[in-house]
Amino acid sequence: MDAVATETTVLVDYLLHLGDNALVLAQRNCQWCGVGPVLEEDLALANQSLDLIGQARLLYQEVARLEGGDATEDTYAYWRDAHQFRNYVLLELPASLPRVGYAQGDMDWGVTLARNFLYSALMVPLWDALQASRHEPLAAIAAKSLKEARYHLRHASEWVVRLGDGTDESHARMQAAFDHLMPYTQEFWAPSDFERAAVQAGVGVDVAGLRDVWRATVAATLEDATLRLPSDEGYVPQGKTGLHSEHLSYLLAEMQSVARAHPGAQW
Amino acid sequence: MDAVATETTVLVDYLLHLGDNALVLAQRNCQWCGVGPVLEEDLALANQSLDLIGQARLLYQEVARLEGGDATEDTYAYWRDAHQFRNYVLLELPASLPRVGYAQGDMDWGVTLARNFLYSALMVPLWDALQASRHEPLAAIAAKSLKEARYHLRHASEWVVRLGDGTDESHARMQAAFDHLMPYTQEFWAPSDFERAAVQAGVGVDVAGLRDVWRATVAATLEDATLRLPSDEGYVPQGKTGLHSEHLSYLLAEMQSVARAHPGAQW
Amino acid sequence: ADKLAAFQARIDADGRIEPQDWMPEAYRRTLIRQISQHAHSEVVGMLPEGNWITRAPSLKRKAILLAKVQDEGGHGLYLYSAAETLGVSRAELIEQLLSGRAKYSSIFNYPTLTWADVGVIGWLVDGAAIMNQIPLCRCSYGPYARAMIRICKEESFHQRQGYELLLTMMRGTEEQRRMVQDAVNRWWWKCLAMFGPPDSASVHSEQSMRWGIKRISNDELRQKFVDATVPQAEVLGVTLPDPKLKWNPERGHYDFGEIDWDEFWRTVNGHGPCNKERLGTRIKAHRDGAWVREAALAHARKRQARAARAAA
Amino acid sequence: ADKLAAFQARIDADGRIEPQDWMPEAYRRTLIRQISQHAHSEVVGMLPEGNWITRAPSLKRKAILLAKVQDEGGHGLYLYSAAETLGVSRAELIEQLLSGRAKYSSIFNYPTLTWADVGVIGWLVDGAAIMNQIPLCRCSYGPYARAMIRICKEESFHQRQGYELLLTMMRGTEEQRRMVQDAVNRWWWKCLAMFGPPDSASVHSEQSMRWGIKRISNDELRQKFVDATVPQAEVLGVTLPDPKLKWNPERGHYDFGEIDWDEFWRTVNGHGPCNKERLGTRIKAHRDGAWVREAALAHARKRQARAARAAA
Repeated sequence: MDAVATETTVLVDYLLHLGDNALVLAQRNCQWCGVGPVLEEDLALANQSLDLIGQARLLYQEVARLEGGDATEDTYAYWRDAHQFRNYVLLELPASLPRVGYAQGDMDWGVTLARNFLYSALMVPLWDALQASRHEPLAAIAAKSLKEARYHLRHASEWVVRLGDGTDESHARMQAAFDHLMPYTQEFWAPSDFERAAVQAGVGVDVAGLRDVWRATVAATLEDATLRLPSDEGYVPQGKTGLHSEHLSYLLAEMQSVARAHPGAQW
Repeated sequence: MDAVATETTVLVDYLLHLGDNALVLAQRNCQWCGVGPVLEEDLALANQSLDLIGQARLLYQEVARLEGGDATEDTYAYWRDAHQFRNYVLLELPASLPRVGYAQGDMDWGVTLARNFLYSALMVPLWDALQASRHEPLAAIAAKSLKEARYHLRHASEWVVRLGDGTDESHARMQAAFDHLMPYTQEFWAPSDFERAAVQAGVGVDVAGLRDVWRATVAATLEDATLRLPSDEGYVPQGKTGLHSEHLSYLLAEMQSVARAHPGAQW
Repeated sequence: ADKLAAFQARIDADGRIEPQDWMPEAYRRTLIRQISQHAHSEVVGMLPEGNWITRAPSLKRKAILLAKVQDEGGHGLYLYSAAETLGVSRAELIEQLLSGRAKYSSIFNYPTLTWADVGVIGWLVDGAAIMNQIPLCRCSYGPYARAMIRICKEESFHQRQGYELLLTMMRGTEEQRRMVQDAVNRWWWKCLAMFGPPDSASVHSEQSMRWGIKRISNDELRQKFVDATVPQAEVLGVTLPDPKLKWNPERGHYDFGEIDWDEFWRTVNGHGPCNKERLGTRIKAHRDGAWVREAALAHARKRQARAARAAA
Repeated sequence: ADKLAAFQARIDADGRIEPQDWMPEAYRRTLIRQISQHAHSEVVGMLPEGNWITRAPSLKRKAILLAKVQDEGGHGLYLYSAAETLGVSRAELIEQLLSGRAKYSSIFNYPTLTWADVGVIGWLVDGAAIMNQIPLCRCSYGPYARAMIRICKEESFHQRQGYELLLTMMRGTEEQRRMVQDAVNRWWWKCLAMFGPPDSASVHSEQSMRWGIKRISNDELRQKFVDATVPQAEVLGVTLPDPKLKWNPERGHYDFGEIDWDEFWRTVNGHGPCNKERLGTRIKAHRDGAWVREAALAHARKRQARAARAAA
């Protein structure tokens, strides 16, 4: 493979990783539409899902442009299988405490908010740094996404504090949510090959370098929330490289079902 | 259309109806595998699902034979969409109290057992009568299925009694389950065109004629279970004609996802 | 009696009644019932369309649908606020919905069975809703009228999006066209029933007309809807499932068949295909969300107490 | 001391210890631990494969898989029964599992990511399990030995079915072959680790050998497994993911690379990819099923009381 092709591959993987993160989290958060704890929050979560779908579309469009051919944004959302998705495993988990994929149950709003918080606390500094990407289309997407991520972070932080420092029940639920999710954040800091290459090429950001900022945000908010900062020890997920949990294939089966039932159709 | 073609169409629809009932209920009951209330019941439910899958396979195989061409049993299970399925709506409902399709939640074992009871209380007299079908392959399938349905009915009846006449909580849950499910049984008695035609051709059974037997079974068991026989008033579902609830498309999206991701593959 | 005369005079002069104004108790009650029913309809109406968000067949359509359902939630919020100006709390209204005492539009008791339903709901259901709602923009009660102006604007946008979705599908594969026709077949008659019982059988109408809450009769609105929709169906290339549907040059309107009012009333009275699922879902969402609402309240109290201590 | 000598003599003579026989407390405890751990493994092992029942790509495979998972549940039942003969109740054993005090086979802490995993679990995981279990058919404790005979027979059947599933996929499309190879890559090393730590590091083995509970060492069994599996992999047409894997004519065995024991121990100690999900699912199932078990008990008591009254 020549140098240009390799660089494109790296960029494609990197953009897909960012796009898949956005799409998969949007898909999970969409599941709250119409069934949230209070109407205002249905709207807030829908709004954030719209932001995330918007981010995914821009990123996939850029991938389609780079790859050329017949690919469109929808090619990446609807016609890839689980092992081709590059999102963090954190984002594909159901909104519930640990449970195997087919034993679905009630959703837990605490898990949803804790996840939004952990993810957007990363995305604020990450989009911020990506504004300096040498790949200008990515820098532009980063600038737009940064504003959205800041709002997502503010929203999630406020809820983490409210629920952590609310009732005994809400405190216990939020602590359980963070205990459950925290180990999955290790995936942020374990760079994949394409991330390393993207950093080297000046198009990506060294996420491990954002760890201190992230920890400071998380520690401060959890303290405000009277929550214990849980250990992040445990299995290091590798969703970025296509090695997912058992949950993603269910999410995709549902998401892709209509599109795949009508190959080639326009919508 | 000539007479033979019409008769085949009627028979195909009739066999698909019976096969879809079996497959869709098996799929719902499979979801308990590994997560039932007690290990023996995991096995019992798996066993019944196996019976039902076996029934569906025989019925689909017969349809494939009648239709000829490349069709196999899997054509009917994996390559039809929701509106082409002819099962009772009762059987596609999730194992929970009323809730829209995308707001999935915890499964309720009482709903599962109540449904198995209501369905097998119909299938025992129905398979029994179908042993006299003029279509011999169907008569043979009926003879085999009758034995299975008798076991399913006994199993479900015992649990209905146990749970109805158990604790206050179990009594309330079973009553709620029957209150929820009973109106869906009206679909049994409202004959579709293909059922009428199948009766006329001597291949099918007039299900409405089984209503008294069914009601006697249900009334007796519910009395044993100290449960109130709920009204079956309400909307009359029409799953048999392809008009389903919002739940079936989710069930099929999951069930068909692997097969449809690999068109033409052998397994 | 003076106050009543002044009130009626204001209405007759096409003026607006505002929250602080005197109003007859029956007017207040009628409005609370109507506005809250409308708010509940928006919220329950999120469910049938919400059913397809996770499965939208393209990212663009997913975004459009999600934005639309979000708008419906927003309409619910405006309307609850408008109702609150009449001295009732949102919590009370929700309690009425969940206990079954308050109604919501019966159209949401039918299932959305394919992706085409999303388009047909936009085109026909929102179309019928707009037809019903445009006169409400001139409703005598100010807050309601203003909420309706905003809502109607957004609904028209949704209706165009729904129609455009269907146009795209009708230009597509045979199976896509079949889905659209099937959805139209299932929704058409339900949409005609959305205008309510025939004028001859309508109970509340006369008083509502006098109060400037209702301005056009059910049958008139229904006819307007049919007249507007038939040409759109022709452009789209779908058949409306009514053999009696036919232009009547004498009346200058389309004639159409008889609505199955028995089916309509069965559904209104709880026996539609999805009544229990819609309400069951709202009840469960409300119950499952109780700990969140309680925590938010507890946290707000804690903050208040801390602020009070800091100020002391 | 007499009893102990007689006990050891029976074992040395390859006789069986039966429930009513005297046995040393440590022997009893060791067996309870091992049999219940085995039972728990069968029950937890239903989950990774259960993950694909609803999605099996053909009805035949769906039936085979469901029957297989059902067999595993059945094995769990035999084994709980065998453990109960040692004076412990199933409820106690389940409590130990759910509280995390009892272990289950760590292989079930890895995810099943595609349909090919179902085949590879049959071929490799069941294959390794059988290799471990065949010697247990001659275990000194009668009820355990007899349960193992039945279990091994069924497991061999499952293994052949798994292999046949993979053969079919390898004859299929390129994507099917990719799935099989990917699954083999993910499971191979985990299966080698199933035989437990190297003999040099194994703690319980010596005493278990003396008691006739364990008969062949971990490393010997592992070697047997590798030797048996390599030719099967060749027939299948998959590559085992070990560059050091090579026939050693001097040893008359295959040499193979180093197992990542750190990863193994991390998973055993709770930090595998699915530990929390597996246990969380069992805990939730048990909790959700409590009302059913309580009702069954209450009903049985009522019947008993009625029967007693009738008899009086």
